Amino acid sequence: MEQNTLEISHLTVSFPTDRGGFRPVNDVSLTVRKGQIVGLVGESGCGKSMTARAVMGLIRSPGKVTGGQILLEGKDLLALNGKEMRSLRGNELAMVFQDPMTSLNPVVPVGKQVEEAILLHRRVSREEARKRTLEAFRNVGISEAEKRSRSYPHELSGGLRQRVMIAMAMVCCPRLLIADEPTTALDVIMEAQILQLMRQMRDRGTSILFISHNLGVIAQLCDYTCVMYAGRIAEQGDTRELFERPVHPYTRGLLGAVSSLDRKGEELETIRGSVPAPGSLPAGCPFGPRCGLCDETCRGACPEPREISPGHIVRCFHAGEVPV
Amino acid sequence: MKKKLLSRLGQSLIALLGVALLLFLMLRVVPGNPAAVMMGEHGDNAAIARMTAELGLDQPILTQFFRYIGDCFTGNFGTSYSLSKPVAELMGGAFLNTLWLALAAALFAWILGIACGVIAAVRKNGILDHLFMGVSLMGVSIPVFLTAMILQYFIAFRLHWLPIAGMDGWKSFILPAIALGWNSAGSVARLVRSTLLDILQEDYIDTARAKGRSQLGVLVFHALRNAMLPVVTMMALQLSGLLSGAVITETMFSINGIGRLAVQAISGRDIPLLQGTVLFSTAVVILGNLGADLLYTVLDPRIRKGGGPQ
Amino acid sequence: MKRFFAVLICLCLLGSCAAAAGAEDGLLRTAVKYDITTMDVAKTSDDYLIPMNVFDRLFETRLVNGNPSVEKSLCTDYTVSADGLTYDFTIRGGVVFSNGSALTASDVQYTFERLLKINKQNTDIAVEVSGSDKVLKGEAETLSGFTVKDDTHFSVTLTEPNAGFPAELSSPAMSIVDRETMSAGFGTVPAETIGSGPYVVKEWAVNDHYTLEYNSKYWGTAPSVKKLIVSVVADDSVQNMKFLSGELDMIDLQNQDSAIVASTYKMDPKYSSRIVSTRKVGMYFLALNNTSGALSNTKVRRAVAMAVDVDDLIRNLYNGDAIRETGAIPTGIWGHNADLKPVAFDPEGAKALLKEAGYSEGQIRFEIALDSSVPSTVANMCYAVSSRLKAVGIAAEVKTYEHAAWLEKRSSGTMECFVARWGMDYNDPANILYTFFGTEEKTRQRSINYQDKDIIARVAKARAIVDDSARLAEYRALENKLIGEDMAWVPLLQDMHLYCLGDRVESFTPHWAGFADFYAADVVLKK
Amino acid sequence: MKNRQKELAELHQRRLEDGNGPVSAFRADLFRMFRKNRAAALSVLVILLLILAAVFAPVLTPYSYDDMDLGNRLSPPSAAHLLGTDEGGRDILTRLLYGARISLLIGVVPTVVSILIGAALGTIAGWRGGITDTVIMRLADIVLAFPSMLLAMVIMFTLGDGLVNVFLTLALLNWAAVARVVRAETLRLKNTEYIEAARAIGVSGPVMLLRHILPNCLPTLIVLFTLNVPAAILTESSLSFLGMGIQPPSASWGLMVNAGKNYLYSAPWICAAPGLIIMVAVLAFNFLGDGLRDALDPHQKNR
Repeated sequence: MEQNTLEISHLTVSFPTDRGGFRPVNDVSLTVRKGQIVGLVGESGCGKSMTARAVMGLIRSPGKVTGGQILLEGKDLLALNGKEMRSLRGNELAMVFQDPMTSLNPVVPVGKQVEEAILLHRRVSREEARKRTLEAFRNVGISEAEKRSRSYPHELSGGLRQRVMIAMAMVCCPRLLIADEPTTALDVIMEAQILQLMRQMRDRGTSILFISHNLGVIAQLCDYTCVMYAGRIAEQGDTRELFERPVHPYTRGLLGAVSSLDRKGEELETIRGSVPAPGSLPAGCPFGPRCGLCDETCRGACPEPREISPGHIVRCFHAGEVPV
Repeated sequence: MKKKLLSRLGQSLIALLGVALLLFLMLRVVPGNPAAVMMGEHGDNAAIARMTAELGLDQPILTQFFRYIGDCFTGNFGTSYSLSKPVAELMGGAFLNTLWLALAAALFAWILGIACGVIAAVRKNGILDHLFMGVSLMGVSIPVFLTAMILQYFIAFRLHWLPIAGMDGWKSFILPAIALGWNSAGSVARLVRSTLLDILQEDYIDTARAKGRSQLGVLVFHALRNAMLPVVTMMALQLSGLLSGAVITETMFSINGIGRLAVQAISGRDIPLLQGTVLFSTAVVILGNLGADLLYTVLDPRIRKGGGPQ
Repeated sequence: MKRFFAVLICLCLLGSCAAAAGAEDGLLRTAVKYDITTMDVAKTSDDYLIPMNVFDRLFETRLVNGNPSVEKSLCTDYTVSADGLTYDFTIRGGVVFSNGSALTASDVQYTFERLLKINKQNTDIAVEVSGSDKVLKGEAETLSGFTVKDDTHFSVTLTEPNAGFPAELSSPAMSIVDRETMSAGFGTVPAETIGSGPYVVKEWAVNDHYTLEYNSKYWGTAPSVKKLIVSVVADDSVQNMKFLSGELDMIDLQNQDSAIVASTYKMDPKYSSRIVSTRKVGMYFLALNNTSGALSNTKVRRAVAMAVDVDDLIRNLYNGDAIRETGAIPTGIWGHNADLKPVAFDPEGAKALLKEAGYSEGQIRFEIALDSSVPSTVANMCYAVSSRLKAVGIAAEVKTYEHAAWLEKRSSGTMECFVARWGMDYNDPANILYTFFGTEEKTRQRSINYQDKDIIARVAKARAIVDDSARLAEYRALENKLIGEDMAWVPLLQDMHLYCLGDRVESFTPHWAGFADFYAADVVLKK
Repeated sequence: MKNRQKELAELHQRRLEDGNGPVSAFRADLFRMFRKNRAAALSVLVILLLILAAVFAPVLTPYSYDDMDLGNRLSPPSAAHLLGTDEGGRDILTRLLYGARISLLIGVVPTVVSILIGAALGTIAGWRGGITDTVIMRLADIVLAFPSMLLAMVIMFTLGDGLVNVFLTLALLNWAAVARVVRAETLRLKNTEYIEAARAIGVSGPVMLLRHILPNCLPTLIVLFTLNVPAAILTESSLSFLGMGIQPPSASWGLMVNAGKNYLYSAPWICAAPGLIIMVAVLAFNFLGDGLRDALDPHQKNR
């Protein structure tokens, strides 16, 4: 069958601190097929951004990848040296960040910053790079591309700036686009436009790893979704099936906390307790203390991922059971 | 932009006038009658009185003031009391030496300062970081005349690498530049380091790396360009400070600069020379500050279009 | 980063050969702490080097076996009239200035008149010629007392007889200038400063250096030094380094601390044999304002004298290079009284005298005013005096004044106590006694404020005594009264002027009075 | 801002559990800074030692600072004189201890005065803008433009030497730079949201400056303080070089370094002792400044 764009298996990232190390990403495995949008969702601090940065090789010291494998179309990124990795970044593999206000260099015109991405990976003249930049601007729906490319980041709106970021990422037609909460800082209308853009890119064959804490966005956009909790993927599966038949108590809790039109007037469920501090994870299943079904086995060991139905994997001994 | 420039120039002129006024008042308050100083040990009171009249110091304050302001505007500061040479000629020669010394010191300070600052930031908390920051603190904590003396003794006297003092050829400006520049190098290094450390945390650095830029590429094209903004302002201020004369370095290295001339003028109560040197170096400093502000607006587009902090 | 340091290192090595610049023969390189302010002797009483080397005088004073003697220079012969008022001079013929213009008697007259017309400095000798008051007031263009007979003969009539007149004519102030080619730039522009002496001024870069070169038209014997470069080096240690590394051929050790001179030069065999020392004819004294508070009491002034240990100062601050002074006429000057006994150092006696004068412990308070621009040895002297006086119960605090402020306070006559030095300009007691005790205004302006009016009158009149032995007896009597009895000031010491010669200098004879300025013609270079 | 809030909460929590009262943000930062930043802690110790040496100088040494023993001038360190004697035969260790009094005062007092003046004028200029801003800033330009050594000389000549005049001179020299920095900071703060919010709920001018603007300038002011204190000590030694500032027989570090300059190669200990102490003081104040700034500057990402 066709080559998967991205295969992450047993990825682990650890940070040494004076109170013993901690692992923001702990034994994570997921796959992104070609032309598929995979969602990575979870509360802030669950490790979803760290996973994205691990793929891009942008982990800042003192943290480093201490285990697992990341295959981009069969190539193991962790085995590459700095130079080889650099030739991939922005070329085969691209990323868009959360806050467009601060993600662009304030003293360089936006057009120049996109040209830079081209000139880094394509041996073309400056003139050609300019032409491609304007074309990229038009692709992402930026009107008056010529005038916009000469202006500075602080002269553009949030939405426009995010479009520039996407243009910058897409200009070298990367195999995989990682989007780290691209719409969080935007208003609803901008958000819809950006999501529409993402769908168009997917239709043109780009695989996307979409990171967000907003379940609504994930539901609209993603084909396949992984729910992360405390550095591990609690449950992953086809988006529709996951939203309709969540089996992991955490996923259920999350969905219960989302208000939606068809459940008007019902009490919103909340998950008791709070996310454990990075360094002090409880023994056994990390969600144990907050889980209604928690028992001896849960406290004993951390559940291994089980495939309860094709493509639907969950880390829970009591998956699917309903608390009494 | 034009309007802002004009208002800044106007304000600089007012500041210059303020300095001229302050100087005039000071000279009336400072004890020691210029005529008496000129006559020296042997002068008797009769000769001093005659000299005072000759210099016009016995006229009412107001007439002296208007004559003084007239001189300031027409730029003729007359002839120096003690050296009986035209002040403009004395200052011309002296400023050239100060200019060479200032440029040499600035060049040394900036090259060393930026290099150390960048390395210290990149190797944060490494050996080089502590070494460079320690050396820059040393620069701040040793008086200039001591640094000068140590340099002269070891490099010039013991090793004969460079001339001890004097102004023959460019080689005699190396040691003074190091002595004078070390202090400025220290502050540049510290500023570059702290600004760079701030900027390396910014998101657009991640964007640049995500684009495939190498660590060096990120540093030079993105980080340094932004880190330079406050640093360039500090450098402009430092340069204008250096241009107004470095009395101690000039004295230690026997360089006939504006600073030494000014100190000689005030000790000898040589009013025309003092007016000339002070107004000249003040004008240089004010132009320096003006230059620093303009440079900042040119470099930082965020300010160029909008109002922004002045 | 490594590349950067490599470049810097080889850059320096490249420069190493140039540092010790080779010196061509006939060149003498010296240094001074402060630059001169003018080359015109009519406008300065400090910068004498150029007047002494670029101009001639009628007479020159030279040391002959240790004593100053007045020798003829431009003047070949002179006679004095019986009443001591009129001098007939004959001057050397055929002498020309460096620009070829002839030096004649009318130039000598012009020199006297020019001093009076400018009337800034050094007029006290020209004033003695009769008719000078009219010229000063501008009522007359020429001096009535000056008559030119022909190019080489003229006579001068004084307002009152003054046996020291020839000695006065040897002081730098009386340098002969040329009437015909005098121009506005004289004294500031090297090319326009024309003299008849052994050297001409080649260039003067303010605050940097000035250069003198041999005057080919000089009438006298050609000196060994053909070119003199005097560079301005403000810092003493830098001067030391330049001398020790061969960049200077001679160094003036006057401003250095005697301990440094001892450790750097005296202890080093290479230099100890090359030190030249000469008497600085003049004296340091502790001036006491005779009208301020307790100091107006003679007993208190004597107690102060007894409390100060001058020998300790000489031994420790001058490393022995000074001799004690006992009166008001310094050693080496005609009229010095060698058998005046110094006041013994006796703190207990001083305390008793203070009690006797009615002052209890700590009741006397006054301020020792220190000029911040004096050498460190003089400053240390002030602090030493202050702590000695504290030991006997006199609270004498040292307060430092900036030079100009110090001058103003002293000239106002209100300065209570200070350490000062008077250097003799010419070999005659009047040069010091008249300056400090000649008139009430003069003694007030020097903050001495001596009160005995008829002694002041006698000092003024003493100058006119023609007969040397009578004048000597009068000066001796005056000195005994002024210092012996009234202790108008506390005589301290006369220091020596030390120089060290470089490898290229054979010998050097300093100025007879120990001036820092010297005759370049008196330096002999090794062949 | 987020992680600091969390840390505060954490500390707050721990304090509540063991029965103490709520912890103020300020003290929590200091507490945390000292635990984390050993260099800052060490520098506080060094500064305390210097202050103690200054206060207990008479007890620590038999000599007085102006005892002159002309007999053994420039003698090397010996049993009688632990750090040797200077050119006037005075004991260097004694002068160092007494000098600490003057030098620390010279370092601290004018700096505090200049920061108070500078901060006041700076905030007013920044906040009020318009004419007041121009007048204050032009005054600052004049003081900044005037060559500092000359300004110092004129003041010292007019008022004469002495400690108070040195204070005045240094304060006059430094206030302008402080005012300029504080003004820039006030301008920056003026258009931050929370200041507009405070303005929206009707907070009056003076209260605004005292409650909102100044506390936020605190980190900058502290850094200025720790930079200007050593700079003031050094400026005093430059003043001595030009013949002003503190005059013997009283002692200050700057004066001693300058006096020892000429003996650097025949009696290096005269310069070495005060030179080292100045360096120690400068390092101590700088590390303390860095530590305080990191601790108090909320949006300071950890270095």
